[in-house]
Amino acid sequence: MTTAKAKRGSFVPNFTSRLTPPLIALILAIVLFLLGGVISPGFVNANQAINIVRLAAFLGIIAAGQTLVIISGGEGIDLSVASVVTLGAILTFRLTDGQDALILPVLGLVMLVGAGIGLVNGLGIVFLRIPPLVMTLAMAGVVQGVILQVTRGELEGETPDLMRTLIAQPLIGPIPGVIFLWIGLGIAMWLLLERTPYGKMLFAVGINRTTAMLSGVRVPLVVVLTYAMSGMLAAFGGFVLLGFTDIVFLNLGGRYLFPSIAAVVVGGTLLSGGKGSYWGTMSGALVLQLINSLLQAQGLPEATQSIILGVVLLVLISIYGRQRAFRL
Amino acid sequence: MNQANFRRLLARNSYLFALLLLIVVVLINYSRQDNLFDPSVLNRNIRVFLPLAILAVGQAIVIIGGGIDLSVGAMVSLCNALLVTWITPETAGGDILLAIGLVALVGMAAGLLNGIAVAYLRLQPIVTTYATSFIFAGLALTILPRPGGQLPSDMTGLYRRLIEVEAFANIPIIQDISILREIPPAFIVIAIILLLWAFLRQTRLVQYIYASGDNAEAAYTTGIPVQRIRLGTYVISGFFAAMAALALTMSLGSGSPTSGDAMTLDSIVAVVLGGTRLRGGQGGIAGAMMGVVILGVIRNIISFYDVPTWSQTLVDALIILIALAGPGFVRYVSDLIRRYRLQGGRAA
Amino acid sequence: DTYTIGVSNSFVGSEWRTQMIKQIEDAAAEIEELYGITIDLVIESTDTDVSGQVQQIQNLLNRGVDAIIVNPGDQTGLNLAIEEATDEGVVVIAVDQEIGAAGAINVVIDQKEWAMISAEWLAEQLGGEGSIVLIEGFVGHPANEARMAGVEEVLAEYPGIEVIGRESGMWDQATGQQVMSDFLASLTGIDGVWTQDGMASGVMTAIMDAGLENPPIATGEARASFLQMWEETLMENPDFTTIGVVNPPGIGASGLRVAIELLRGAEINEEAFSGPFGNTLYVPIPYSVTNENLQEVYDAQNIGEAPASFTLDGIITQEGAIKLIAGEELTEMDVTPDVGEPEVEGMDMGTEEAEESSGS
Amino acid sequence: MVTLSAQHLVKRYGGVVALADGNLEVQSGQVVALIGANGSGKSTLSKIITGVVAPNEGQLLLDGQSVSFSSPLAARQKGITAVYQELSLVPEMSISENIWLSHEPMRYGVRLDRKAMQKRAQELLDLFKGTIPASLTPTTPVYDLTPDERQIVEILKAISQDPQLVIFDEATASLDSAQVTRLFELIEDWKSAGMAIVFVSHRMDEIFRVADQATVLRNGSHVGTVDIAATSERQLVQMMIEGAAALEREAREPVAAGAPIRLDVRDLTTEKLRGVSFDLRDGELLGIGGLQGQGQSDLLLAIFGAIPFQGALTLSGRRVHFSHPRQAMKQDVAFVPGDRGNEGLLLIRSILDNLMLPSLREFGTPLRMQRARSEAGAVSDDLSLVMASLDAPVNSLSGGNAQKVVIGKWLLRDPKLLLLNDPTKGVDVGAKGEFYKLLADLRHQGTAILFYSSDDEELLGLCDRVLVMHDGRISAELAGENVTRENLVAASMGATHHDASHHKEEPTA
Ligand SMILES: Nc1ncnc2c1ncn2[C@@H]1O[C@H](COP(=O)(O)OP(=O)(O)OP(=O)(O)O)[C@@H](O)[C@H]1O
Ligand SMILES: Nc1ncnc2c1ncn2[C@@H]1O[C@H](COP(=O)(O)OP(=O)(O)OP(=O)(O)O)[C@@H](O)[C@H]1O
Ligand SMILES: [Mg+2]
Ligand SMILES: [Mg+2]
Repeated sequence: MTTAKAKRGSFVPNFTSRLTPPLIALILAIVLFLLGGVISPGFVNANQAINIVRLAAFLGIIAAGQTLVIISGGEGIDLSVASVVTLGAILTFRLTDGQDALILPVLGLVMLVGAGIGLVNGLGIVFLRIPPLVMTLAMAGVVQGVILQVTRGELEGETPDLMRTLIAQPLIGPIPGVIFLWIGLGIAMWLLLERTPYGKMLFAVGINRTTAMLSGVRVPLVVVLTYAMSGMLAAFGGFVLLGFTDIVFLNLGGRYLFPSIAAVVVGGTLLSGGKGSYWGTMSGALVLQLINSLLQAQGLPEATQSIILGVVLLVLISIYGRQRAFRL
Repeated sequence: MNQANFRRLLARNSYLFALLLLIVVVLINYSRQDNLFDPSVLNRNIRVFLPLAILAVGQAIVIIGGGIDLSVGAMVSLCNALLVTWITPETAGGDILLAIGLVALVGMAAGLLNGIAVAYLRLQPIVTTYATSFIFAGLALTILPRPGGQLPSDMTGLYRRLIEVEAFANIPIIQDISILREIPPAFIVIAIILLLWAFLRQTRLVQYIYASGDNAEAAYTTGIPVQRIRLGTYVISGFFAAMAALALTMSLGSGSPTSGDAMTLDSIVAVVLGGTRLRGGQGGIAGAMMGVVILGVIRNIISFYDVPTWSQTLVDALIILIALAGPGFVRYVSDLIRRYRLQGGRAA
Repeated sequence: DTYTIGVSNSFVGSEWRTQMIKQIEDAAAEIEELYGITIDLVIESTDTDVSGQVQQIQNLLNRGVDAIIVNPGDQTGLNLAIEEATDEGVVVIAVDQEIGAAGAINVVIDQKEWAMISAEWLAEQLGGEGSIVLIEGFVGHPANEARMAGVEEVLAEYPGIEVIGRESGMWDQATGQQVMSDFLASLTGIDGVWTQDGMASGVMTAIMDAGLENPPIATGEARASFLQMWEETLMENPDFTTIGVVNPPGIGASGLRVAIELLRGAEINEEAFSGPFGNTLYVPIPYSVTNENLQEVYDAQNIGEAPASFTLDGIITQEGAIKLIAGEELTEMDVTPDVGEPEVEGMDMGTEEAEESSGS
Repeated sequence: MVTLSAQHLVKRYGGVVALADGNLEVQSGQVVALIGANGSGKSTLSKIITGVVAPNEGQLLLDGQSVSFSSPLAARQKGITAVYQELSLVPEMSISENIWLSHEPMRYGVRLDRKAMQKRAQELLDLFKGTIPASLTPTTPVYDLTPDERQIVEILKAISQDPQLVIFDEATASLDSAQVTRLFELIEDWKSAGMAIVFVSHRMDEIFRVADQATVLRNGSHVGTVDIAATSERQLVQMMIEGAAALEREAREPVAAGAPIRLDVRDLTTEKLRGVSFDLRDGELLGIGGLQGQGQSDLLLAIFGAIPFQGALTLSGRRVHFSHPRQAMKQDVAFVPGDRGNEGLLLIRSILDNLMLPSLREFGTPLRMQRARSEAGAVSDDLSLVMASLDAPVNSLSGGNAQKVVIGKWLLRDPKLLLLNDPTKGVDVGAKGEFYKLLADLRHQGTAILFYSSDDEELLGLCDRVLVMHDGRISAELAGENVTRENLVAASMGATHHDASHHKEEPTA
């Protein structure tokens, strides 16, 4: 027993003494922010900081489900998030029709619908063994198709005022509600990943499905559940995004698709699965948003921005995204 | 059929499902479009499919080698931009060939960048090529800020006009089969690629691509230069992207800085539809080409079956989903049956 | 008589496009009644790239359509496919975007002129002095380039106005909102914002979220959601001002009307053509919404009840189509806000200006 | 004639010294056994010789010339090949493609000569004729092969280009005794043909059968090289393990009379099993023997609910039919797989996470980490696990300690029925001894243990009763004084022992 106790203490130093990828990303975010101040004076101020965190929050929230799916391994990836985000926003917009009282019930329903879409993804991936990349890509098309089929492009409805108040506008001091929401989600995700059986099983499934199965983990269940959760979180992301944009449009979530993956990867989560964290994703979202804002503040032409973004991403992933060498 | 046999059958003929699916969709298309097999209609169709088909070949080779390339679309855009910048209606024959050669080199250089990052810096392929796609897209936009340019008309004509085979015109049976007398040029390109592949499949290079994609560690310890092979697959992909851009440019006659962007995901879907798994080490390019044709024919079906406007996107996606699910569904059912038998009639 | 009309649309992720399709469908029904003919609409509308749209056009050809209404997803990439169609005697009408394909006819509004109206308005509001930012659509997209050329032309006449930021909002509201948020946080002293289309809602939301004492004056758009926000804002702040210039989705329906006239044997007056490729029939820009006529438009079109995505429209009548082909000047009577709807009072058409600039 | 000499090789991985002073000398016509405990550096030394691993210090001399291989290919070109411990086969390729990978015979210099490949692959397969199924052909894909068949293909691959020097790194670990015997005959042939051979194994009897000399490593350092003929097993073990832990074995003990029947298996049938019946009592250690791949794994996996099966299972008097390991675990069944890297461990996760994995639900939501930590600490103490901390990743453990984690994670659940699938494969002598003690403790606590081992010595030494499997059936049940090497070997070959009539003969539905 004594040995076990003695070893317990080592957890904390272990955590901080090593420069883990999420930490690198976070430090990078801060450095980038300060760099922004050097390059364009006026960039570093509380207002801008809040603004950037707020914008990162939307990406971060949308990337939450993506994080889970990528950790689940098996080439796990969810390309349907963008469509589900759009669907979530459209449903909220249409069903609440501006009524504050309906926000919660509609949110419940929206998340259920998202979960249902994710469920189908999961079932196709697990039971029909369709590679996640193409399964979720096809599902993205289906969701988009359903939206068009049902709405015929006429997006009726209204955003409840309360949503804007709670999400986009300053809530406590100058800080908008979405930042608190994001922090809350961060804590929930940490609990989910590190302090629930599901979380531990998710990592197990991501690393080695045979080992997991032989240790009593119902692998298909965990995987299907993970995709369902990704769908649910994406729909939630759509809900939150609506609080920001106030109105919906057919392509609302489109711009978040690849950034949601990039945020996860920049945050140090392995694309091969089994290793990662949501706070890494949060740092990743901050880094991406900062790069974006920094480039924007320079007033560079579109083409140059694109090239710089590509190079910066390459440099970022080469800091810690490297795979094992063959020859040791 | 038991699972091992089934798996073996699939492994030997990874494109079996794709072939079956191809026949089915073509028949469905044909049932509403009687002129589908007219040489001119066939030509119109196949010349639209060709750029993606060529691109999917490169994508398939990267995927077989254990990678993935999300930058192929941006490479097409870049090469398309270069082609219309370097070739104008006044450009002479020799200079056209020079321009094409240079563009091929640019494609290969872009592939080289991907390859170095993935094979030697050991970065994860998906994010690496996602990142480089921004670089290529930015370059395309720098070179060709707005759509434009024009190819010489004999160059576009070469791509568009049926090739009449005079020699066949008098041979009894052949003269009745119009498609053998009038051959779409795209067919010839596809035939050349398939023949070339059939030859390459028997070389060490391709053998090593399969081995590296299947089990890189094992391949390395066996003495295969896995990193060089990986690099090679990306360079090949870059080359095919340049060729796809050439086909696209000849097909459209002009250029746009975003012309290829949408082709990336399509190329991956086509590869998977063609029976190549994304984990690598298995599959082939014939399947990928079939996948491209399947995707294209689905669009024809939507058109000729008068699918209501607001349902077109849904129907398109659903058919693709069903096509993707096909092999898995058969496997799942055969698994269930096997389990059921094994448990003496008890459900699993 | 039966006419088979193909429609090719390569982008469905936009309400503007879906409204365009719907107006075409409605207009077809109306024309059928008007002339006692049958119109077979074959609509191809999915998200696809240039090759995909080439395939759409080819399929329409293979189905033997009489005319094709195409909203080109690429300015030059469809030319060969379209020329193949016109060679076969098919009437091809390009709407929304001008293309140079031989034999094709463009039925569009003048995008440059369209942008100049709001740029001019902004410059006047600022009294010719101040710092502004520009938030544009897809860089390299022909419509965007035409519009920005118009903006630059206007600004050249106001040396007192300085452009301190220019960024793409990707023609999407959320990006527009984000770009504006970034501008507000990193640039000081923004007096005005020139933006366009859906991004305007995002820009306005960003400005309001920032809670500034002296918010910049921004151009707006003519979409229900924006007008609703506008009206609400006015109630709290009567000094608020913006402008929405109508960019009509009904251009597709206008194109259909022209196509039908041509199929019925009307001869185009070559004098009517103008534009960069000499094959354009400019449809007048319907009107602009400003504080002056906001309430009028609001009530007449029942904006309060309209879906947020509804865009104010302007479609030429069949009469108007005949005049357009004949090269005659269109009057207010020739443009309706919706298929079959009566004209709105207070519609201030920019016909003369449009004609002027396109004639150059 | 070739002489290879490795001198003072050092290999460090970060702070870990995998090889501190690796020395080895081997020449044509000689078999040198390279032995040492788990983690003593045998594989590292082998991989340096074949160019897979780059040494930090030291040198390699080939015929007195200093050489350095920058890749496996470079070593191959000098006629040095190896059978690696972690097999290096490409599953989607056929046997012949694998054998010739990287030195394919070519036609016209550009095309693979598939005919020649297959013809020569068949000749190579014929070397093991009789010990592998006749159904194996050069075109059989490798993913269809059993572990022993893969091992044989790996051996054929290594010798396919007539190397001067071959290293067999635990190449017999997955082979059954007939295959080992055949391999040893072949080694004699190769040796007399002038090949130099390095032979790594944890099985003492094999070393004494095949080797001329033994080079011993301990903690990465060369301890000595001895002539096998002049050395005893005990001396070798002493060289390998400091403090000379004896190769003790728990005496076989009969099961307590009247112990209740824990598991009753009737007519168990799977794809590989053709009606297997037996029972197992509390506190009994029941061995399963036989050649590789006779259905032993299927038997254990089926009982554990990991593969579908047909037949009747009765656990403590209750009929059960598990369709997932989870259900079996709820009935206190535990399963220790043989392949710990691929089936037993989450290599990059912490020791704590690995130990907790089967018991996650016991710790509730949110997980009570304190309790998990103390329970895991207790188990690791019981097993005297050598580790930095419970939070260290499992892949930082040596092989023997990692295997303890695989067992430890089940001890957290107090299993009543323990299924063991060749758990000591590749485990060194010292760790094996501890493991046997643990088994004894468990059975004294009343745990019923079903124990498959590919090591006949182990079964003979530990088990009171041994079921010998052949071709999906129990060909013999050996008990008491019948548990002898002769009976075991005979039954392994398919001879039916008189005791074997235990199971029912009725055909399955
Ligand atoms: N992959 C690895 N990465 C980092 N450290 C490792 C790795 N493998 C082993 N080690 C460390 O190297 C050290 C030596 O391991 P080794 O296997 O020699 O131990 P050992 O005492 O021989 O164990 P055993 O009793 O199981 O034979 C151990 O402390 C182990 O933690
Ligand atoms: N890639 C690696 N990274 C870190 N440590 C390693 C690595 N490979 C081996 N080691 C460590 O180096 C030491 C020697 O390992 P090696 O595999 O050579 O031992 P071995 O004698 O072959 O053991 P076994 O009998 O278990 O096969 C061990 O402590 C091992 O854990
Ligand atoms: Mg050890
Ligand atoms: Mg070893």
